[in-house]
Amino acid sequence: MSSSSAALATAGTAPRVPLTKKALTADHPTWCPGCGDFAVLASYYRVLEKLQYPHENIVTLAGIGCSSRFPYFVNTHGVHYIHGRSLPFAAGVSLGRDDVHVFVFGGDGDGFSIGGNHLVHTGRKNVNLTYVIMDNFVYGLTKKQTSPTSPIGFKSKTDPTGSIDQPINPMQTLVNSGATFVARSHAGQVNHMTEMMERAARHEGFSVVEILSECVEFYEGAFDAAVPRKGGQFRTIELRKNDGTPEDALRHDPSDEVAAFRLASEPWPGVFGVFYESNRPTKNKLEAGLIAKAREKTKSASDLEVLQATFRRMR
Amino acid sequence: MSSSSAALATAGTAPRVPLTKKALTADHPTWCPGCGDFAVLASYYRVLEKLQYPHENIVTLAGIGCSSRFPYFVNTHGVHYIHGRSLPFAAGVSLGRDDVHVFVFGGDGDGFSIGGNHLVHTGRKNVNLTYVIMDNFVYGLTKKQTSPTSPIGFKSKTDPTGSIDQPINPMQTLVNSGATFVARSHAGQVNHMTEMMERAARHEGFSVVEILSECVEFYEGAFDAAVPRKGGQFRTIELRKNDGTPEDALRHDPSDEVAAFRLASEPWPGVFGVFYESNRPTKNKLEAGLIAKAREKTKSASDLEVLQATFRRMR
Amino acid sequence: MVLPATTPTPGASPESAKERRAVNDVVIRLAGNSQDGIQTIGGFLARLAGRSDQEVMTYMTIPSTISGGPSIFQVRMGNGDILSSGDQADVLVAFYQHSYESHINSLRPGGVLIYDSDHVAPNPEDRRFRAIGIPITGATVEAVGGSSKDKGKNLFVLGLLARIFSLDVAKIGGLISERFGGKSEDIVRNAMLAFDAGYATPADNLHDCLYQFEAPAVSGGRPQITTDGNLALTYGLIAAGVRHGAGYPITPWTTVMETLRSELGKYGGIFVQAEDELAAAGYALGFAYSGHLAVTGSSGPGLSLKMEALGWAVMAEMPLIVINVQRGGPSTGLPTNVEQSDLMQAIYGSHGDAPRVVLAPKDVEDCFYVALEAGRIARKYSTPVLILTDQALATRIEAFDEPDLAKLMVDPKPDLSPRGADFEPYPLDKITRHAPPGASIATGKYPSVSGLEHDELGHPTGNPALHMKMTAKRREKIKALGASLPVPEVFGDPEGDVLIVGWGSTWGPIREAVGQLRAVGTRVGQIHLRNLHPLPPSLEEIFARFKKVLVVEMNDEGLYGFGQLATLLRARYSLPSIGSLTKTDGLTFRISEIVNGVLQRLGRAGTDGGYAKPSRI
Amino acid sequence: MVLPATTPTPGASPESAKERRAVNDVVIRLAGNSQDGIQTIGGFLARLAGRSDQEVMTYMTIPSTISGGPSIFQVRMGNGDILSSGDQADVLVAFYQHSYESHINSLRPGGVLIYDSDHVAPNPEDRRFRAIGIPITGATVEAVGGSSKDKGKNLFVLGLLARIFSLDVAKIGGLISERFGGKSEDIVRNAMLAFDAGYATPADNLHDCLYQFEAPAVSGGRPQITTDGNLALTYGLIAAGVRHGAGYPITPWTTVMETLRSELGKYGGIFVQAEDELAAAGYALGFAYSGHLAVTGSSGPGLSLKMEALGWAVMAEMPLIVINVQRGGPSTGLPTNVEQSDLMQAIYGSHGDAPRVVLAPKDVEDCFYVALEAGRIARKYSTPVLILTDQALATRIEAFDEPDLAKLMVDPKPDLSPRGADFEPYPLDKITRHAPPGASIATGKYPSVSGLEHDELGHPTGNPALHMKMTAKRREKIKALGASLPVPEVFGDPEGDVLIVGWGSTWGPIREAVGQLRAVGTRVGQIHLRNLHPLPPSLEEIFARFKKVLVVEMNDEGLYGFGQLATLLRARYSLPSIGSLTKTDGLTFRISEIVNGVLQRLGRAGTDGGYAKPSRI
Ligand SMILES: Cc1ncc(C[n+]2csc(CCOP(=O)(O)OP(=O)(O)O)c2C)c(N)n1
Ligand SMILES: Cc1ncc(C[n+]2csc(CCOP(=O)(O)OP(=O)(O)O)c2C)c(N)n1
Ligand code: SF4
Ligand code: SF4
Ligand SMILES: [Mg+2]
Ligand SMILES: [Mg+2]
Repeated sequence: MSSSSAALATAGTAPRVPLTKKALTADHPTWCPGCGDFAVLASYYRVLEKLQYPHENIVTLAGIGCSSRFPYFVNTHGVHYIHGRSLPFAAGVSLGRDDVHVFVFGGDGDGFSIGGNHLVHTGRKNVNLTYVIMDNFVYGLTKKQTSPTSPIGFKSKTDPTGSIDQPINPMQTLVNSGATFVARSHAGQVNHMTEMMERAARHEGFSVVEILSECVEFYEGAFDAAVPRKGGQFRTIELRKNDGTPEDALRHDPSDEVAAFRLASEPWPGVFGVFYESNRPTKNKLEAGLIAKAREKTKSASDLEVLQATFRRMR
Repeated sequence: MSSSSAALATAGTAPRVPLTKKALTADHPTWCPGCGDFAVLASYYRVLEKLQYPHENIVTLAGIGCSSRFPYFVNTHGVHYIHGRSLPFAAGVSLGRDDVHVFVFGGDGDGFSIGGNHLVHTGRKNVNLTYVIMDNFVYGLTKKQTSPTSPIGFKSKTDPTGSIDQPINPMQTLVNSGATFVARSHAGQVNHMTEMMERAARHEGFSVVEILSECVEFYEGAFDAAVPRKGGQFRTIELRKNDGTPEDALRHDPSDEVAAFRLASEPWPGVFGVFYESNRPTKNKLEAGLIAKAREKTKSASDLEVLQATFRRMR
Repeated sequence: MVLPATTPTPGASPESAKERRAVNDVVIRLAGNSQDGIQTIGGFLARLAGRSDQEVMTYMTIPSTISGGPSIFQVRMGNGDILSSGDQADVLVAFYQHSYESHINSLRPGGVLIYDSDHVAPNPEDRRFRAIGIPITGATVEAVGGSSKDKGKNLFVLGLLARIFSLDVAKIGGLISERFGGKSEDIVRNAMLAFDAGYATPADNLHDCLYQFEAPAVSGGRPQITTDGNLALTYGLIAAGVRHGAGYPITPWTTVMETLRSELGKYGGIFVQAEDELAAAGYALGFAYSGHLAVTGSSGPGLSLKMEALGWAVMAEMPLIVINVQRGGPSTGLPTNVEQSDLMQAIYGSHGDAPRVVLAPKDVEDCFYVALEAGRIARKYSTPVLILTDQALATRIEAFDEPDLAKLMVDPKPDLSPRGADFEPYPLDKITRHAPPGASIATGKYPSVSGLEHDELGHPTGNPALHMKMTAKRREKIKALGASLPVPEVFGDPEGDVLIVGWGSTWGPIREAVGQLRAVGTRVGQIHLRNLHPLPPSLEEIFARFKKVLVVEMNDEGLYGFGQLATLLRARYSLPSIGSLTKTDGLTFRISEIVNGVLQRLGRAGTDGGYAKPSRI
Repeated sequence: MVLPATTPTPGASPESAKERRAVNDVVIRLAGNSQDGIQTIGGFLARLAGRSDQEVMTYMTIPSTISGGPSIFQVRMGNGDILSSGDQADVLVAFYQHSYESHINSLRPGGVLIYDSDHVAPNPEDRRFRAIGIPITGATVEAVGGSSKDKGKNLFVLGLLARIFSLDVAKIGGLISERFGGKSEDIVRNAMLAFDAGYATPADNLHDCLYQFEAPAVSGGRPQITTDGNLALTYGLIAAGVRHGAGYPITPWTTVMETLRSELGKYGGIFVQAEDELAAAGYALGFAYSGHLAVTGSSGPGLSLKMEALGWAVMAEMPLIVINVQRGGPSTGLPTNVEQSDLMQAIYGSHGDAPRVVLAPKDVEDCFYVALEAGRIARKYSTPVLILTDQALATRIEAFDEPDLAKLMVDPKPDLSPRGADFEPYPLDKITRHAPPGASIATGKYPSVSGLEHDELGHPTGNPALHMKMTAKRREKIKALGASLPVPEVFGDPEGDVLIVGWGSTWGPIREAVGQLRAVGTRVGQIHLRNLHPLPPSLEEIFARFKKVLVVEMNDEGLYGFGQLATLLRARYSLPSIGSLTKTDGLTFRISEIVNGVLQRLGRAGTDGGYAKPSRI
């Protein structure tokens, strides 16, 4: 989601007080103690504090899931929609109101299972919004069923002897979706996560961050392989600097879709950082262009005049 | 879909007469004269004639669309389901009956728009069936709306000044879906198309063929760039032979997902042939494995005995 | 465009008015293949009627194969109230033998059969009609020249009809040039060549079948417009302030979305073609949440896919207009036929107690006004409003007074004004008024909009008392709307034997049937419900004035013998006098079906179409 | 497992039976946090009752936060018909101060309050109850040892209750070892240590509150099983021959699908977790088409997503069992509460005229049998059958006679026999019997199964007469089922003041209410409908024998004052005597709510719970 969309001047004339974490905090989260989602929430506060958007112009949306309870825990305009369909709703908000900043939060089930198709189509349309997927490799809210990111062998209530369906590859799926900013982070790496979320928020277009966020209740230790203090490795992506040095050729070029797809095929736990970034025009801009063209044709006639002219043609 | 699934012995004892095109022909197609779909139908007859499956063990399924009228034009067991949902239905038939051969036909709207998510999930599950997408870059049955494969600028009734949303890349989408056989052909190239469909049919697992099939009514000339006699180019993929020659390294390795993804990024009209092929276990096999394990545990007790034992535990 | 010189001067028809027989209204059925462009000339005739201050109504069928095929277009035009496209045709134009065979029995005895003698050989034994054979194909080819083959047959026939009915040639020329204006000069010229050739058919060949429409009653002052139901509805939405929406194509809803997609840009709005109907509902609700009056729509199958989203809209109390252009069901059903079988779903299709508003327009003109009413209700009651139109209305062309847009047009912009400290999205004692994003809240506490049961601020609650109160809140606002609705007017007898209750596109045929029934001495009244949920007040008193209440609708009699509206009315009023007249053949009601149905229920013999039909030709 | 030596010998309770007061049935409410394992011991008590040929019914709440929180588990056990989990508790066990405060008013005056004196300080002024403070936390820690902290409190309480009610310690030991048997030895030992410590609580500390259940009536011969509604339903499906199905998780449906997923393999079957509910319906229909008896299911929101697929199943005439474990609606609603608000959707949720079958089980036992009935109907009438159960039934534990599986179990395999030359999938004069793939057809002409309107062979048609006939075919088979159904039995007075009509899980509370109402001199009867669509025959005659018909259901009164079943009954019978008693607080009916509702409608004052409640403790 872009910071470039001009904020509509709103009524108040008093100088704005800075937006603080305190002002952003709402209900106490109902998550289990230790759930990775707390850290994501904390990062979101930090990003909003950095961005200092007008408070009333921030919208936090979600579908259904533990992670999708997000909107209740942030004091912004908030929407708790239905399971798997948050993206079309959010896209409607973004296209309807270019002055607001749209953030969507959700889980792996919400985003990749029931909502998988909306991801692809919001992606190819490049609607200007930021989407954070809190991936815990499991269905949390419904208490431990296999999710489309659960690894083969994971023992859940729907796969008591271990799951057998090949999971999707989230990064490959996102790169293929047409999203113009695709990044990956880990809820245990607060600074990295905050940086990714901030970059996503500043990106103009459809930006997605997958954050590995542990479900301590139903999939403890799922991401230990990426946690250094548990003996894992948190490998980050070095991005190309275009400085002409020979080392630079080895660095990742985030505008290269095929390279991003290849990077996403690295074995578990893979790498973290920005996989893909491009600046294809957003649907917001393209639709604004259609409007401008149409209005040029009607010579910016008023709505009433346009409709009257149409009726005259039906005489 | 695999030819290896054992055909259940069916009642008749008389030697089977060979399955002919004549026996396979049903209602006269209601397609517009010149529609590419006629050629696809002709190829399907040819493939079935080659495969010589028992007539009663062939199932032809579809969703809704011009292309999805297919089941009425083939004299096999046939299902005309609802728009975009043919794959889960077909997967149910495949998993329910390992002795039948499941073929699904549909359009680009049916498969990539409303049905896009089912494609990905049937793919990752690798359900044993063959899916043919008759891609005409337009909604035919509903008379010329933009489809998810319509190129930017295409003038349809929903984009009278030219479409603006970036289309999906069908081959990249299919490669990413987890399908274990992915090929591309053109309805004007009957031999190539028949070969691709036959290979797909013989593949064990989820096999998909995208066939460019022109809608002469609403998108005439869409695929001329791939038609040699219209000045276009029909470039086919050379597959690796593993013959140790240096040329061979330049040929395409269909087991390489990233290479397939790269191949799919070639500019329009791209290349034709097998993009991807692998032999990951099918869900059919994996589920059969779960059943075998469960039956081992119950010592193959009868259904009644198993349920009685369960009830005893609830006393 | 300057009309080619061969065209006769406007008004100067080759025969003078006194050689012609006067007619009041006429039903013309054009039967051919959809490829022949019969819709085009049918449309011209309808438009011409509108421009001549005549009434008009059309009816068409859509071929069932993709490549086209047999198809009809029927126009009824003339003076007086034209309420249906007519049970029987006065004139049948048959392009092919199959057209002749399929439709000859829909021509009323004494009517005129015009056939293309190059393709049709009528049964010489059949003396019921006056048959006029014209070599339509040959004459067109001759007139236009070889290259275009028989393209233009339709315009030849239009010329022929202009000659027969002494139509206003100048106006037709205008219509032709408007229609083909954007295309090459050749096309316009060929069209006029074909038209002129048809018009030039010698009177002798027409066996004296020449007519003249009676002068129309003085016009209502406003010019007439001629359009179909889907367009009227679409422009009604725009007049109601809709600037945003989303949909997915499906017949017969598609033309609404296509028109919105191409028109809304002019108004600064956006219409999104979504990936499916679930997404379309999501986009529309996102637009609505962001402060706009938004629309989504579909036909049957697509509505079934929106049921979850609509339930959310009820729970979250989000204003939204939802269109269902009904077609034959269930499932994929009969996509190009008409049915009114989605009423129960409109009211009860979502899980849980999810009360919402359902409206239905009665004719093409009402399609425009019902959209305005839907917008008013959606905004005032912060609720989804479903409009049930149907395939027959969608494609039917009618002429009606041009609406006074300057008075009617609404333009609701998002209300971004700051909200006071007492702001709550879900107050228990008031109707919900959402604060869209961009609106600041004095307390600094921002609202949640939620599909979970919630408290006044939109935060989730499992509190039993609150669920009861919020359920009541959602119910009571809809009841308040119900109480505020106008009592439906009774047409015909204010009390008597039978009250016919209808809804939606059956209005015209029912009204004509009431006229015919009263003419044969039955005491019959009619009310037509536009508000289906909630129902308007005082129906009980109206029902009480009639011995029988007969609900006429195009759906199935159901397990217990009642159509869908009949079921609703019986449930509310538990009056055993409420009965049902239903049918499920995918076609609009013929007047005779209603007349006979009523007579039968009154224990009288039905008529065979032989009752008081005003003679026309 | 050998019980640890400290355990008293079975049957030899420390006090002899005559020191104990006899009780018939008892309601025990355990109030704590969900993390304390109160469900576990509640479950043990229920299971114990079942194994002791007692009746039992439980009730629980689910905490609304993900991490757990306040929660109750209530067990009613004893002799005689136990039809509800009880309005008021006889014994309340309060683990925390918040438990005490939230639940003390649900303890009936004179009841026993047991509280953890380490956490709870009851109001000393409140003399309504007998209060027994036990240092539950401390005593558990002491008994089990430091490392496990206060884990085991629940088993301590179980021991305490065993002591108070002289429960069968050997049987409980068996239950504990079965439950924890798979885990480490430590766990079992610790559990027994805690249990024994509770059991060893000195009688003095219990203030003489010692009881003994009366001997149960002679058992019905078959052993009792104890289970919840979702499990009973699941095993009913298996008994009915279901070997294939698909679903997507949602509370409270999930445990059905989890159990099917883990069980079906043993029967050679497959259950697929699909990507969403639309896909799940597709898989299930694919299984059905391929010749199997298949199931799909969900709760409210998921059902809204299946409406299009279910419409196809009606049109294509495909047998299918569809489960809806109802929860509070609309939209996401109250996911962990109960409601019966999806009835209208079950019948009317799909577009078009799509008649299908709807059944509802009345208690846990009936969950098993209704699944068998659904399978029978689906196969016999080639139709989708919806089963409406609900959140209360899903999680409620009851004991009932073990079904005679050898007699009941059905195993329909795909019928692949060749079909004769007269085979048609959609004959107009017979019920559809599909030929699955693999079945050869003598004519060599293979059938299409279609969601378009079709002819007898399944090929699409737009023929008006055929649409009418096929619509009738789909309607008439459901009517035939209706006509074949048994007339519901009237319980209580066969005629009189009020007939209470219910459906689903309200059966128990209604029956108890009828008992109480008759005890205070009201002439009340009860019928409980298992077949909601089509309705069974002869209801009209039954209704006519009562002055009022009161439909009791857990949903909203709607715009016109009637709940959903009441609406259906009024529509069918148009009897003004049919009224409604509804509520939407997300909780099961209390008996007093029904009793008072009836008395009020009879113009008598309600009782305040002070009516004829049989004294127990
Ligand atoms: C239509 C619908 N289907 C199913 C559900 C039940 N449901 C709620 S959340 C959820 C999945 C939760 O998993 P995920 O999206 O990964 O979120 P998490 O809880 O793990 O954060 C499901 C299946 C629902 N609310 N609505
Ligand atoms: C739920 C639903 N939505 C929409 C439709 C209408 N519809 C039928 S086919 C179709 C798309 C056709 O395009 P495609 O799948 O590309 O097939 P084609 O006709 O081009 O072969 C649509 C939108 C429908 N039948 N059902
Ligand atoms: S269940 Fe898992 S995802 Fe949900 S709140 Fe608890 S730890 Fe977090
Ligand atoms: S509309 Fe297009 S896709 Fe459909 S039958 Fe005609 S040519 Fe083929
Ligand atoms: Mg998850
Ligand atoms: Mg297409």
